Amino acid sequence: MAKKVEFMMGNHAVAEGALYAGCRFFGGYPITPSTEVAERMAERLPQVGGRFIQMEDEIAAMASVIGASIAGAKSLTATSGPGLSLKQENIGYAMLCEIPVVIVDVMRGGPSTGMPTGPSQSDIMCAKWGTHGDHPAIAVTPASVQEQFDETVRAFNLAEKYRCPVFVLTDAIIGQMMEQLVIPEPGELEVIERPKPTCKPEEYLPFDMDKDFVPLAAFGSGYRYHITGLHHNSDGFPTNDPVLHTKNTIKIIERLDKNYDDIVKVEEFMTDDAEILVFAIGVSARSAKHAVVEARNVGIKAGLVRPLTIWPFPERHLDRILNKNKIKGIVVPEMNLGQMTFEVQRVAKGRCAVEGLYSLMLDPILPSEILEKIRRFV
Amino acid sequence: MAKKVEFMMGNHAVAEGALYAGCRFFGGYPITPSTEVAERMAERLPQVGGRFIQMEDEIAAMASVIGASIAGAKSLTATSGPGLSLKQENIGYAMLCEIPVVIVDVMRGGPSTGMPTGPSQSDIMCAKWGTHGDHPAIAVTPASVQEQFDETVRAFNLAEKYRCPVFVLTDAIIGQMMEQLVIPEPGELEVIERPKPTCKPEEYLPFDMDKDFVPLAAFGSGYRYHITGLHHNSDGFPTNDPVLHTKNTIKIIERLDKNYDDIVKVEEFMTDDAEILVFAIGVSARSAKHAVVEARNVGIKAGLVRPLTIWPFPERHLDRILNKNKIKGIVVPEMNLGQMTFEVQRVAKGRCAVEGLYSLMLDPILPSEILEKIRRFV
Amino acid sequence: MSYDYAKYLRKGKLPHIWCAGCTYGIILKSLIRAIDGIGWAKDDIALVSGIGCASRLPGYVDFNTLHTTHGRSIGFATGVKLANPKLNVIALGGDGDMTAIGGNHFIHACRRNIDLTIFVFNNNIYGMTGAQYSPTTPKGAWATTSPYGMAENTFEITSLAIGSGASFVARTTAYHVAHCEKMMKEAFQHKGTSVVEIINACPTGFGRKNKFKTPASMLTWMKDSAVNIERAKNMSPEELVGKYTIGVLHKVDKPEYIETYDTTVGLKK
Amino acid sequence: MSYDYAKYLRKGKLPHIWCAGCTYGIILKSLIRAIDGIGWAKDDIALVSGIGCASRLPGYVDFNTLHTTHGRSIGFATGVKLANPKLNVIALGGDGDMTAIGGNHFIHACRRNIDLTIFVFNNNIYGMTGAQYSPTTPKGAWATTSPYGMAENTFEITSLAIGSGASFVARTTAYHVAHCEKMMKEAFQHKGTSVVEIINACPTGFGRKNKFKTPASMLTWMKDSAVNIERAKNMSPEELVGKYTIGVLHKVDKPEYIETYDTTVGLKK
Amino acid sequence: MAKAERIEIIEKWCKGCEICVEFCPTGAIEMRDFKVAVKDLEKCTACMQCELRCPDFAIVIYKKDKE
Amino acid sequence: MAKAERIEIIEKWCKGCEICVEFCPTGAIEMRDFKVAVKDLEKCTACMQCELRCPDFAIVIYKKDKE
Amino acid sequence: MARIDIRLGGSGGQGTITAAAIMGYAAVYAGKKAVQTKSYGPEARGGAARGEVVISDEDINYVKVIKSDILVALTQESCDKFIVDAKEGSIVVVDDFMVKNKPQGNFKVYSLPIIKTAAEDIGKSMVANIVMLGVINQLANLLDFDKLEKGVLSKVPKGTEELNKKALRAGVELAKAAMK
Amino acid sequence: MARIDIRLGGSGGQGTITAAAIMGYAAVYAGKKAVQTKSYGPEARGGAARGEVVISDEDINYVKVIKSDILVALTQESCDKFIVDAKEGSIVVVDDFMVKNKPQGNFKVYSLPIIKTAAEDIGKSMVANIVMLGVINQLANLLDFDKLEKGVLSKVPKGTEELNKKALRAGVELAKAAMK
Ligand SMILES: Cc1ncc(C[n+]2csc(CCOP(=O)(O)OP(=O)(O)O)c2C)c(N)n1
Ligand SMILES: Cc1ncc(C[n+]2csc(CCOP(=O)(O)OP(=O)(O)O)c2C)c(N)n1
Ligand code: SF4
Ligand code: SF4
Ligand code: SF4
Ligand code: SF4
Repeated sequence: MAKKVEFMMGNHAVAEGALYAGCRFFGGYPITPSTEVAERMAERLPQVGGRFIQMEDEIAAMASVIGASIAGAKSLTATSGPGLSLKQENIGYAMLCEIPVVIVDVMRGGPSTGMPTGPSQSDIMCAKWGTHGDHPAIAVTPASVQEQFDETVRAFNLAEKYRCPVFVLTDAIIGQMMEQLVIPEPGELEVIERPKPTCKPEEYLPFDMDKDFVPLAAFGSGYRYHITGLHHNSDGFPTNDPVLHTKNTIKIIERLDKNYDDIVKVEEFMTDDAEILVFAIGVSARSAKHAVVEARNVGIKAGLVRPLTIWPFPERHLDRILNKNKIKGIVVPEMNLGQMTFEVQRVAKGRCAVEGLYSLMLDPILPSEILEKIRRFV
Repeated sequence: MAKKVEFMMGNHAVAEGALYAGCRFFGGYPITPSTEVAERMAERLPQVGGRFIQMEDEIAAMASVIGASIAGAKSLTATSGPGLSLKQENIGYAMLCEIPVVIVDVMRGGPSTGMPTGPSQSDIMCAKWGTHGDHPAIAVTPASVQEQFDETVRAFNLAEKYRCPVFVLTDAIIGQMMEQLVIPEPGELEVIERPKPTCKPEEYLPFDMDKDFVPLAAFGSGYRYHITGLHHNSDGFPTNDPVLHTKNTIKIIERLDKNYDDIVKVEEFMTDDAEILVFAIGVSARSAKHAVVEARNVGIKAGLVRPLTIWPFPERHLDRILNKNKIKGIVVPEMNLGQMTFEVQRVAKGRCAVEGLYSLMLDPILPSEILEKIRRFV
Repeated sequence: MSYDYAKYLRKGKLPHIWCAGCTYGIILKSLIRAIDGIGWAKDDIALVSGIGCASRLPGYVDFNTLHTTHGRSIGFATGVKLANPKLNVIALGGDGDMTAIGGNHFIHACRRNIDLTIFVFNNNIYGMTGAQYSPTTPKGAWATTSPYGMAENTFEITSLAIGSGASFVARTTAYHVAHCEKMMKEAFQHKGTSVVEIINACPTGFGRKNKFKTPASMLTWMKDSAVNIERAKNMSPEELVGKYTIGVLHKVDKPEYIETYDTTVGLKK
Repeated sequence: MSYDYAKYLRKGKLPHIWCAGCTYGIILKSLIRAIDGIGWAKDDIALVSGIGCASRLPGYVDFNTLHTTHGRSIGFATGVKLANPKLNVIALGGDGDMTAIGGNHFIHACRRNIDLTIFVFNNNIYGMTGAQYSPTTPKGAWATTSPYGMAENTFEITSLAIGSGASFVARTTAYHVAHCEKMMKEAFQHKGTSVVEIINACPTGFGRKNKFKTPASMLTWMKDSAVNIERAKNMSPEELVGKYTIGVLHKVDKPEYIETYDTTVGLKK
Repeated sequence: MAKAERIEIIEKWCKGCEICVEFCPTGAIEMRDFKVAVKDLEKCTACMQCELRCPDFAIVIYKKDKE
Repeated sequence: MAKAERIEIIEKWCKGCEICVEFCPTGAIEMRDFKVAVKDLEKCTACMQCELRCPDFAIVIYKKDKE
Repeated sequence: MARIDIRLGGSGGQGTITAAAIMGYAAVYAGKKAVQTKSYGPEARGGAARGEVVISDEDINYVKVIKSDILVALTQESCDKFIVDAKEGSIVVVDDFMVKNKPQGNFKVYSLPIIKTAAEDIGKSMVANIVMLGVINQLANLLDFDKLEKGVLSKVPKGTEELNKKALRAGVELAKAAMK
Repeated sequence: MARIDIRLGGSGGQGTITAAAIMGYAAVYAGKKAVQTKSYGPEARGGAARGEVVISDEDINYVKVIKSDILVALTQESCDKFIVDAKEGSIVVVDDFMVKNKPQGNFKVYSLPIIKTAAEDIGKSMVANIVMLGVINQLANLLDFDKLEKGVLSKVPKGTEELNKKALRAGVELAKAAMK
């Protein structure tokens, strides 16, 4: 059966992906260039029995999606830089309290109000380190309108599977451009439903530190328990015991590490025999692919490493390639002044040169600029 | 002349240091374990002709200190993890708009409300990357009550010199412990007064991209100009020209890099012939010094690298030592689950092993634990 | 025994963390009696709080309880309610939590008139962080951040609620235990956002340094300065100096948010 | 020429960024005339705004101007004023900026009664981000985030200000250019926090999709629905349906914050 | 004659705030070693003032069955 | 008889919102090529409605000196 | 069909972004790949705005216009700014009223009364962007006319179908006349 | 004087933290180095709380107690928790009323009526922490008594000087009696 091809805006595709994944609540606050996600959800949610609310600010928006998730609804919020900064305290809450939610950050030019209508990739580190304290973070990084849909579905799945907030880290170009999108049939993409606890209510330990995963009971489902943003014990009540809080914090962070292979998705393009790598995400990765193809055309053995998960950082993938191939250098094009590059340098451990290619221009980095950097490694 | 030795709480020493540096405004919101800074300022500011205000939340607190600084007052705010997260949006504003302010973050156990009365060092990355977008960041890291005073003075000086927010990154132990403090005489420590523009008002370019430094005119001083958190031109008005905003953003970030030697202060203890390094800040550095002394006592050539500036990261210092000495390994004890360690790894570029020693316990890392890690490198 | 609280208390959680003489424990008891009186099933109640001494309350009672971030309880509560409107959602917190850092969420809940019950525990101070002034600390009073006396004007919490559009606004005190229970029950019964300001005593943070020698003297002060709204109507302004009214201060019919939303978007015909 | 604005306009900044028919330009002119009328020196004025179309205003006038973050203008303005009380500090922004994200700072300024002038440009919508509903979007109205019609109840901005303790509260419209100038001047003269709600038209975001064919028709609507507070006193409730009052709605004497602070802490004897 | 059969004091919960003692109209209870204690059961009128206002669930009055 | 000596239109600032034209009580101005233009100076009574309400500083009425 | 880079420059409110979207939609509808992108300023109306669309039979990696195969400029500003990126031999269309300084170079310039046609012949200046689509489709022979028309009709507001149909055809006619 | 690690454990409100601060102050006043630290829970009153002070003639690197030279426990909980870190041969003081299970081990245990002395002999249970200071100063011969007394007097609330003087001396006497 031929599928219907739509021509859709990236932000709308995120909304459709969320609905496909079973999202039934959106709490947000408008901000360019993410607003179309909210607008689409405002229209679409009631059609599937869900609710939309525009809260008074981003802090309340973030609070509302956590609350809705606790009450059983898969929940989405969307924002951009300034809103991301404001949401950070409550994002940390969701991380510590293991509440699944999906947060779309459509990156624009920062810092501060910066360049509201200009794209960037400058929130990469903020997504990982923006909230205080040690915490787990997952971020997926789509590069096309189709991936806006697919990766949003994956983001919801990861959120449920690992009981944590998941970022969809995209940018003003991918978010606002239009491109073909094939909406999968129901059942075609995996959708992970939130498991329900099966134990007796009085035995329910919502934060059992000795288990990798405990289903999150919805408020009102007969499992009465306590949630707190203080460090807590397996039963959810505050504890001052540093041994317990160390154990719990390590658990929720290492859980991601342990499941690296399930979480971290990377497209490797022509890396098999590559001597020069380009490491890029999102719209920069599209330029990079263009550049790699051109490099190959002129006989340069270039390859592209394109993470679809940037947090946890795809270090094992990189490591493997660096151990296998004799890599002369890695080019890291990013629309910021150097963020992923630092991580690549850390992982490279001196095994090869690592060169950032930074840009704050409002258009994507040009393939020719990347090609030139590739050439320098030849 | 024998100086009077006081026995003072670390948080109070910060307040006294601020007053010594000429701080005349404090805007804050109480939060454990930073509140004593506010309390001391509430009492002391009026005595020196300054004003204190407790704002309705941390966002307003941060806004108020930026506003006060723009109106000519050296300004201080103090907070801890959750407040730091909330302040981030406005911190980014101060960074982009080049407004000098000093922000004390007394680190406690995170994420979220976490462990309010427990110390930690888990906001190191958040101080650097907490606000969205690319931006400059300076953070000083005192390790004694005396340094709480001295480094706060230095923080104000750096803020004025480089027209940017400066963090005093301390922790619940250093902030709340009492120790001897010698308050320097007026004039004994350098205090940088805010320079005033000397040009004609109509020639004043408050954000001149072609100059390394432009004095910040106080509102009301006859220089009428515009400040915006949008990317702006040299005259302060918004621009959409990516070439200009790239230039300006690079300028304010690279300014710190260019002045690395002036900004980055590091204590090197017994590093001359060291084969094993310990890299630590704050209270962990005190444990580390203890451990290094003990290591030397048993004939191990250990040395301590203790940054008093953690941002910009002291990479040139590390680099120099790694190039000079044959280092077997670096131990990085930190009261978190790994933050500085990543940076040390990045800088090490595979030249030696780097081992984090992480702890979320509420007491400082024990010298014996550090010593054991040192031993493993022997 | 006038009432057995055990049914609603979580096992093994007492003694609670509140100071000797802190009146939050008294309110907790009024709350339990009010909930019992209204007959809601424990599974159907969500109790949401922010951060502060008051906000520790949910930990002690056997409902769906959510202790969130400072000032944000209402935001979380709004999400809980929208995702499952069948839950009876109560948001509570101290005067600081609700009206300082949480002020924005407070006024917007009042505006929306979403079906939440909001309890503001007003003890005129930030208790948990050790006695800094709050938006309700009386002029001239001592606090650690007003060592020369409170210089800021204060909120009239109930006026704030009314001004922002709340449809049910009441005031009561920790002293008036039966009245408090009654106000809570009426608030529960009200469809829409209901706000109850409950005057409380923080002997540790406020009383000690503001001339209240004992916790009991603070309760006596409540007894002496509270005037029932009905009685107040017949009192002259002079008689009312230094007093405050208790009772239902404001009650109007106003469309409830979720109902309006559901009808508007076609979820409900 | 009825008035020459050039003295106060920054050179070379026109045309401004506002849409054709956006009434913010009309307000800008009233503002200039009001400031000129009051005679403040340009150096002594600080104009602080948040983010939004309204908040772009400071860029056009030759004062000390500060365009801050969304919703936070009052926080910045408070710092400016405390550091230099001699400055005449004006904070302005849209209804979203001031009463949605900025609601908390708005009510706390009103409570403190710090000597600031606050102008809320109410156009019933988020203009800059492209027509999402705001806390003042009328029930049932279309916005991109209320495609089925606005379901939330709305703020009465002036009630909110009064409820939170503001000592001067007025309302005017973009249509009533002389009245607007007058309200602004009275606000400037008031010692303490003064709030002026200014009804504005956003033809692009609000008008177009809510049955206002032209910008002029929105001004006409203001003309038709605004009733002077003095006249309203003699009108019946029925006559007032669909109308709103303009004029000084509330004015009381209340201690100004900085004066009280300075006296309390001994900065001023 | 006493109306209360028994005054139960849960010592480990009592924080010694003295509220009960201050509000007891008859002096039936008193402070002892920083905790409340029964002074004279006979005096207790079972008015419940203490129980109602104890913030710590620490004092319970058992009324005599109606005679 | 005309009260206005001149109606100045700053074309590069006029955005063509038509407010002035709608509020002009006499029809002295009109829209032309999406901008305002003087239709009949004679009709202008210098009531200033257009100047006062133009959001764009784009129309200025110069009154005749008092005769 | 190899990659074709189309850039439509104008000011906010002229509908260049919508036009790019419609063209992309029609292309996808015609079985091709397409990416539409936009650039705009902070102004809701006015200010520079441009719509871009890249059409190809193959995967499109770089999403923006690199060098334009077709450039339409409805304002002088956008003409001046983007002309440097017009490919050699490419098509450049300018509005004859708005763009007084005609660009010079190694490309084919068509100065056409696009806005005037919309305003006067169709009676609605709003549909200038649709006229423009008719023009470029005809000049560059991009898509089957029926497919384009269908695309236009399914994307314009209800009730304006006839108007837009007329506009599209008017564009085609303009182009035909110019190509003579 | 080499490093001496003193740990004062109790519950919130008992003044162990203040006592540690006073001891540190007195030590510095006596020309030594000192670091006082504290640990406390979320409770304003009650809950575990401990004050610690390290005194030395040399620089103090590690700021907390590693192994205690002196441990005072005013509650059973703190006694049980901290006794494992008491050095061999060190001094352990417990309140005889609060600590019913006396610790056993390679250290010298003094079970003294600290709280009772404060409450009954001095008449204010609040000054138990000062009694405690008198006790340990005497037991361990830490500071010149006059210096300690001066330290105490300059740090206690105005008007309570006499009371605190008495408490300090009472502590000294308690210790003297116990050392006999
Ligand atoms: C974001 C943030 N800021 C500050 C704090 C510190 N804090 C905790 S509770 C509190 C105020 C407590 O006062 P109130 O809300 O009146 O409640 P009470 O403790 O008096 O019951 C503060 C400022 C925090 N936890 N989080
Ligand atoms: C923290 C943050 N959130 C959201 C935005 C996006 N934003 C900019 S202006 C605005 C609202 C504009 O509406 P209003 O304040 O009513 O002013 P108007 O544009 O109508 O004049 C919003 C939501 C932002 N810039 N920053
Ligand atoms: S500090 Fe005050 S509010 Fe908090 S528990 Fe103690 S008495 Fe109650
Ligand atoms: S969008 Fe609305 S508020 Fe903004 S400039 Fe245009 S008309 Fe004015
Ligand atoms: S019930 Fe009444 S009389 Fe009896 S002890 Fe309690 S307060 Fe006293
Ligand atoms: S009121 Fe309760 S806690 Fe207080 S003394 Fe009486 S029994 Fe004890």
